[in-house]
Amino acid sequence: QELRVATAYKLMTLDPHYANLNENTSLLSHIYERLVYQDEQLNLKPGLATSWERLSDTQWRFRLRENVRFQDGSPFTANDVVYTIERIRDFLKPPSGGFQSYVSGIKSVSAPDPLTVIIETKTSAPTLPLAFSSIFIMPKPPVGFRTTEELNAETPPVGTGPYKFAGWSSGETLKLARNDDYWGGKPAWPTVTFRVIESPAARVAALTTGEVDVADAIPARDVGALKQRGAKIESVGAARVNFLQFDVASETLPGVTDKSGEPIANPFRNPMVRKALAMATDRGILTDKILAGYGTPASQLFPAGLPGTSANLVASPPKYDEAKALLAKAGYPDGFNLVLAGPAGRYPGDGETLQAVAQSWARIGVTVRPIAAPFSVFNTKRAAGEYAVWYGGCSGEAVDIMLDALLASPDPERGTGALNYGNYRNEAFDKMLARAESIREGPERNRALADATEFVMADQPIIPLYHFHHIVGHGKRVGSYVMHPRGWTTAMQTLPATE
Amino acid sequence: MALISVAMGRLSQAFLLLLVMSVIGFIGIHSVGNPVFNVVNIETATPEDIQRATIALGLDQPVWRQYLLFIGNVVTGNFGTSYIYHLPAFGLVMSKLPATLELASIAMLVAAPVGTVLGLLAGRRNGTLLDRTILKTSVFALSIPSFWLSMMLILLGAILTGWFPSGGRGSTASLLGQEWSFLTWNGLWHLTLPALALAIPNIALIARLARSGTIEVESLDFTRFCRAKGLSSRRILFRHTLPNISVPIVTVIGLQFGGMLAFAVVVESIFAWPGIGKLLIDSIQLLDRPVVMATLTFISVAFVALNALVDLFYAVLDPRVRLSA
Amino acid sequence: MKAEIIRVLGKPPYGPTLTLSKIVLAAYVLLALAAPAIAPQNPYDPLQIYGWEASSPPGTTGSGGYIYLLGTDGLGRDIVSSILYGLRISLLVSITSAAIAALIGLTAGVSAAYFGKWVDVAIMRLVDLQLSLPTILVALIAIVTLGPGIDRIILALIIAQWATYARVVRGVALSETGKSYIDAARLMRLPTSRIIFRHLLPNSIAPAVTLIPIEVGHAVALEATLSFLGLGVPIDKPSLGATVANGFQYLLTGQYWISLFPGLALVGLIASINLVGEDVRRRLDPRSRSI
Amino acid sequence: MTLEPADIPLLEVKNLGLRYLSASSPAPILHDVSFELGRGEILGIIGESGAGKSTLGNAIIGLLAPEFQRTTGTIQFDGKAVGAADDSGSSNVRGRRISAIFQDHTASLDPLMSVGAQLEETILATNETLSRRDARARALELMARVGIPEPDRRYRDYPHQFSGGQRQRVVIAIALAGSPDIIIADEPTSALDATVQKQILGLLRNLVEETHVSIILVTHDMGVISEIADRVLVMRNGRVVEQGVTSTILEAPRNAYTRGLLAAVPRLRISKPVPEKKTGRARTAPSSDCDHKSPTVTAEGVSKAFSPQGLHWRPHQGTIGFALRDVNIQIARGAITGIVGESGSGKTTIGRIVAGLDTAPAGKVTIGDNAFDVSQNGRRTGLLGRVQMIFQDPAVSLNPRMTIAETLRESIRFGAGLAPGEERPDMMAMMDRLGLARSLGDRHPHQLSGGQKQRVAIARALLARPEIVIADEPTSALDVSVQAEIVQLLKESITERNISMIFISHDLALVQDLCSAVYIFRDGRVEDSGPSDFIFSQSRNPYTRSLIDARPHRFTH
Ligand SMILES: Nc1ncnc2c1ncn2[C@@H]1O[C@H](COP(=O)(O)OP(=O)(O)OP(=O)(O)O)[C@@H](O)[C@H]1O
Ligand SMILES: Nc1ncnc2c1ncn2[C@@H]1O[C@H](COP(=O)(O)OP(=O)(O)OP(=O)(O)O)[C@@H](O)[C@H]1O
Ligand SMILES: [Mg+2]
Ligand SMILES: [Mg+2]
Repeated sequence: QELRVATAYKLMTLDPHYANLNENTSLLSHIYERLVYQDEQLNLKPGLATSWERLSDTQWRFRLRENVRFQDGSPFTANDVVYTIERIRDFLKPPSGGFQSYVSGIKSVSAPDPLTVIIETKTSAPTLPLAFSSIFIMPKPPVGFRTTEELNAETPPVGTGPYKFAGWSSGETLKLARNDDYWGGKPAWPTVTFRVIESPAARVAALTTGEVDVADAIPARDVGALKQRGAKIESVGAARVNFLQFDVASETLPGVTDKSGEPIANPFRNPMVRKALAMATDRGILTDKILAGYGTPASQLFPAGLPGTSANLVASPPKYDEAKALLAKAGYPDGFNLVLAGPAGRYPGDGETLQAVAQSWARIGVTVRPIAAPFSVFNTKRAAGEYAVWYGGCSGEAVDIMLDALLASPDPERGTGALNYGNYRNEAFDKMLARAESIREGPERNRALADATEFVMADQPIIPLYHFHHIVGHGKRVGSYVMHPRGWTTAMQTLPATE
Repeated sequence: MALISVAMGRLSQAFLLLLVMSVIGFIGIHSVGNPVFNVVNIETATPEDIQRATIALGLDQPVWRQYLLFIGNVVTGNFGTSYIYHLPAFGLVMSKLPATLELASIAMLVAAPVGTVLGLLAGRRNGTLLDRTILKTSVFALSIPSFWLSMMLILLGAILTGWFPSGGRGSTASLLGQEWSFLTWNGLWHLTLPALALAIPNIALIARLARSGTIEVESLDFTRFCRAKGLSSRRILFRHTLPNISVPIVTVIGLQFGGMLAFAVVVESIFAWPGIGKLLIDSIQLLDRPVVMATLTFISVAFVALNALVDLFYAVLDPRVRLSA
Repeated sequence: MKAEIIRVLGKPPYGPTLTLSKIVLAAYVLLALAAPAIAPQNPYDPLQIYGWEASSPPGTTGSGGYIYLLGTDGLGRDIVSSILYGLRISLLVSITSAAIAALIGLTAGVSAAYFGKWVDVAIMRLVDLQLSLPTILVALIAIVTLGPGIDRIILALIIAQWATYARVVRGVALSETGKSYIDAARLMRLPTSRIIFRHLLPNSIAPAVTLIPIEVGHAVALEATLSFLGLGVPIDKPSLGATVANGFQYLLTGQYWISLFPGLALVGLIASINLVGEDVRRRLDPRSRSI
Repeated sequence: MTLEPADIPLLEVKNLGLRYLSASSPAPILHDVSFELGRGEILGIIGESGAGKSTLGNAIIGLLAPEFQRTTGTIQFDGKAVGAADDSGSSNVRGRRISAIFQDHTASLDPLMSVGAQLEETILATNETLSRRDARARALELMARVGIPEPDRRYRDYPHQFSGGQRQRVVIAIALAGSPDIIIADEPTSALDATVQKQILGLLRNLVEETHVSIILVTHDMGVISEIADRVLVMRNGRVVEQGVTSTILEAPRNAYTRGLLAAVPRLRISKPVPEKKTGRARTAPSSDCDHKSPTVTAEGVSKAFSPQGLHWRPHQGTIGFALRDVNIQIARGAITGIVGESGSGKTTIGRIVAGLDTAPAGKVTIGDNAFDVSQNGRRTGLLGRVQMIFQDPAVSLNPRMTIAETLRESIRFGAGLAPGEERPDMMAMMDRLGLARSLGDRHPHQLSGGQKQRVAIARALLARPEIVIADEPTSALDVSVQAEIVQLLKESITERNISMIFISHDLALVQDLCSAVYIFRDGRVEDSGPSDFIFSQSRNPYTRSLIDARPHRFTH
């Protein structure tokens, strides 16, 4: 019995270390495995490593699973882990580099015995295992390192995963066959075919006609009709957030003017303005109408309930009068004009969101000109500082990683603030975050992260909008499908219907 | 009209054209944005990641130097490696060629004769019910946006009836080292709907052109003389009217065929047909410059060749027309 | 014979459709012009839109106090109003760009055929170049380098469309240039432009005239595609084409009205432009004008 | 074939009335036309240009444009009604039993099909039993019979590669191909020189004798009528004014119009050449004799060859036969210089070269003080407006999408340089002068009769006030009375405006009347030349003599 999956994820390369994009990792996780696995609650679970412990501030020990074999028959050992780390850290050259940040802090790796790996980091790394939830382990070749070209063209990729590589046509299909020797038991499907179908309409059509058993990234608006035609729908709040971000640093901003069209000083440096705008944002329209119920209003970076989130932060309905009063208090009784930028067609509901926000803000006198641009143009312009307020998206393995990237002060040394394009700087928050991150995995750390989040969100450097839901539809041949908040689509999540 | 010198002339012009095209494409993509944002995961990448990738792709160099490097590589047959797919760009484009070629060819093989015959008939019977039906149907067919037409075909041909698959290429067989769908029944079955989606507007367009041409030509003296000679209507229609209306029709066929090779994005993406048009649009949006340049080169060559063929057709058809180099 | 004469004389040549199509087209233009006065809602004014009423089916009464006759779209815009306002932009963009493109393309094509030699070569290679340049790329370059704006979109569409006319008209004009009425015109002290526009062009234009309405339709569709990619009209002021393109995603959902009605409006518009174009083409042919 | 009883006519037209449906008002074209045509009979139709002769022919064969409406009458062929445009009955008749030679021979040929193929397909369509080979043989034979030289070589040529007269003969050959019972021949010899004309008339007469074909012969040439017509029908203004046996009509016309027509026929004056002592060629007249004034136009050593058409891999070396070989001519200022000669001898070609419309590999053309290199195309801007040409095929030389008034106004405005808006008086005067009703101004060329189109072409050329006019058979489609008017007009223009003119014609009487000097062309060479009187009276060149002798005698003095 073959599993046929229509996926929006376009597998671009067979090198698992080339680019850190869901597009690649989702599909390659059939072939390759990680030391550590993130479950549906984003908690760490043993993968190829059965256990891990922190030997000192800068030292971790991983114990590896026994009797695991690669698909070519060779045994999986600590050497393969060492090889993988070195390949990412030392061998791969840019433009590949998405995984580099996970291992760049590693000073040395050693394999005292075939089933133990000792990792020494340069500085304290309390969350190192989390990093290994992203890294696929490759077998060590007899000599040297495998190049990306080799992997794409010559040698079929080999991992320890439940499915073996059977064929690939770039941007079109990935064919997989069951790995009968899989350590975790016999995988459910003898063969699996992924068809890359980027057009949502085409994915929906393929699922409707039964040409595929599973289709991912179903647009929310199609859910009703799909259900009527007999498909089953699963969904989960994504471990990510879409938000509006302000440039809070520049003196003046392009497109920001008073009501008569005269340029004004950057109003977003004033937290009251940001708060007023947040207060005037109707997230209910976004999640209920634009995302047709398949979204959760956001007030922080992860959907509440996931590790590191705060239960006190709830997205409230818009309070236009209060917002208007606050805006007046901040010195803008009449409001002002601004340009709100966003990518076109990158995230579910992105273009519509800009317009819905414009509708909301108009009610407190802030006139918004929404502009949508192709993603690449959008990025180039945002990087060049041509936008005042923009729509963005952020995802990550854990809350702290996202806080680091999005809200921590930009600091190339520490690698923080990578996505802090608004140049928001809050020393108190930076300190709270650093303290939280130094705590090891566990409730205490999570609480500290929640506190930091609450603290920073009071300042409203960004306006979290929603966590959209990953929606997957499946047909009759599939008994159940387990959603994962990271948004992966895999055969492992798919169980056949029992006759 | 010596074909050799014409061909040489065209060839040298084509090179010049490619050169101009490459400059436009290169500068164009460069001016649009920085591809590196699509290469790294912008949601997780650090500024260093971006910086390193920029240097690795040579994007930190001045454009002219990047361009010279590119041209230098192209001369040795290397269009570079796709930023996104990490495959040799030209090979990538060529791997999409069979799918595109077979889809466009089948669509045109259907559209050209059907459209021409319908148009001839309508023009011959100008003003009759048949004519009006053909005219109005073709107007309607031309007025439907192509994504609507495609969705309607999926709705009718796949979802409601289940007769045809909603997309994909189906099984393929190999010929000349490439995989082709039209060689298998299943593949042909998959080809049907997308080919129809491409063919229908072309049938309508060709029929319109043929119809109006026929009306005009049939009122000329020589067709009247043909009737006086005692030729059958059919022979007049196919041996006299048809050649005399064929210049615009063949021109349009050439243009549309080129368009289908290069720009059939809507149909390709709605029917999940992995063709060049989709690749090109994606690459432009992702600013995947090597692929864009390779695709543009292919398209230019295709258009130059198609248009040369059409020009040759003029000269073969009409002895008064000279073939220009 | 008798039937023929009745056909010729009795009624307008193609029955009532052509007259109807002219009325329809005129109605479209009028509706577009009068949109601000007659549309129940200004879909471009965020204050008049109620997001919570998004995707209401036809017949729902809205907070604005009027009934959404054809329902609302995914953002709460009244579909009737969206169509009316969108028409303005679509008509402007598509007709302007098609007209200018036709003007440029026809001139270029006829000139190429008339002058021949290097003029022909230069123009035709430019055509080849243009044909192989994807519209999206042209639009991207135009909009990124010149900034957004409707005129830039029109420019991109003109650049995208002129080549087709040039090629089609040149083919016909090549045969025409050899005829002796052109020789006669050459001998008269006619300015070259007059030979080209008064003599050569009218005799080569027929197929291009068939193309014009079709290209108007293309322009609407192209503009919609550009808008869809964020390269077209501002997203909060959608054209009819953009409204249809947005609605397209709702085609297979239960909310048919978001897609269906703007789509029908568009089909009607393009069809009537086509039919009127057909009439124009027929009138251009002197052999049928006297009828 | 046996002879039918003479009392059952093969074709009977009774009370035929036709009108033309225009947007404004229907215009009557034919009134109450009745006549009969017996088997083996040749019926000549003469009459005023625009009288409805061609329309009548079209009505008989059932190929009227849909805008024509039959108001009264019937047409019976072999006892059955024919003539409706789209009844299948007449399409069975067409080609096989009734065939036609249209007046507009150039427009009658498909420009995209070789002449041989057009003949061959007609033969195959009318004789289903023939094989392709036989059809081809038959086609070649027909081409030879109508006098196309080297039919084998020209079989694959396209219509535009033929001269006007050759095209006309191809059309005749096509009309003969189906061995029909009736041939409707509309001006079948208007573009033919006297010798070829004689040959064609002989051919027709033989056909009548051999196969008892009946011919309706529309012509302006009284000589032709007198040569072969059994009976004559005289038409004017859509009515039959007189009909009867040829000799009666020609010798004792009862109707005033007919009398006027006959009186207007130009006659050739011939005196026998004075025998000369000198042997060899009778090129006695030095060119200086014929130009009493200095020449405005000279062409020296012009040679022209057409390279083969079609596609070849390599540049082609050889050329096919020469159309012109080392031609020298001089055109005197303020005078008319005639060019006559065999059809296909290069008359049109030299005219086009002088006008700057064609190039030639060798030769020089001088116009006034400017010398031009004839091998260069498009370098004669200085000439624009100074030379006008009246093309041999007036129909194709008129822009089909411009009305007559537009065409003429354009000529006045740009040729003569009058300001826009001031053209009207000139135009009206010219149209009146040429006998063109003013109402024709709103019409398009296809709505005119052959002679009307020709007159428009003349008007266009003269209205541009040129210095030099190259008139290529400008009166071939005109009845003699109109022709006389035009001759008068030409003469006046020459003297009043000091125009120099090249007059290419087959009508020797006309040439003699108009021209001060004459060049005789044959096979691309100047065979004979000299002052008009000399050529017609004294030249002993055998070819010149044969041309003159071939002229139908009744209208020769
Ligand atoms: N398509 C048309 N529309 C309107 N009037 C026409 C049309 N064709 C011919 N006529 C008119 O009908 C009359 C008769 O035309 P016809 O061609 O039969 O004349 P004709 O006797 O053959 O003259 P000619 O000797 O000059 O050829 C003319 O006055 C002409 O202007
Ligand atoms: N485009 C061409 N290609 C090849 N041969 C041509 C072409 N034009 C003319 N000819 C040939 O050149 C010769 C001279 O043609 P031209 O038209 O000058 O003859 P003409 O004297 O005007 O004859 P007519 O009296 O029949 O009009 C003819 O034999 C003709 O077939
Ligand atoms: Mg006539
Ligand atoms: Mg001639």
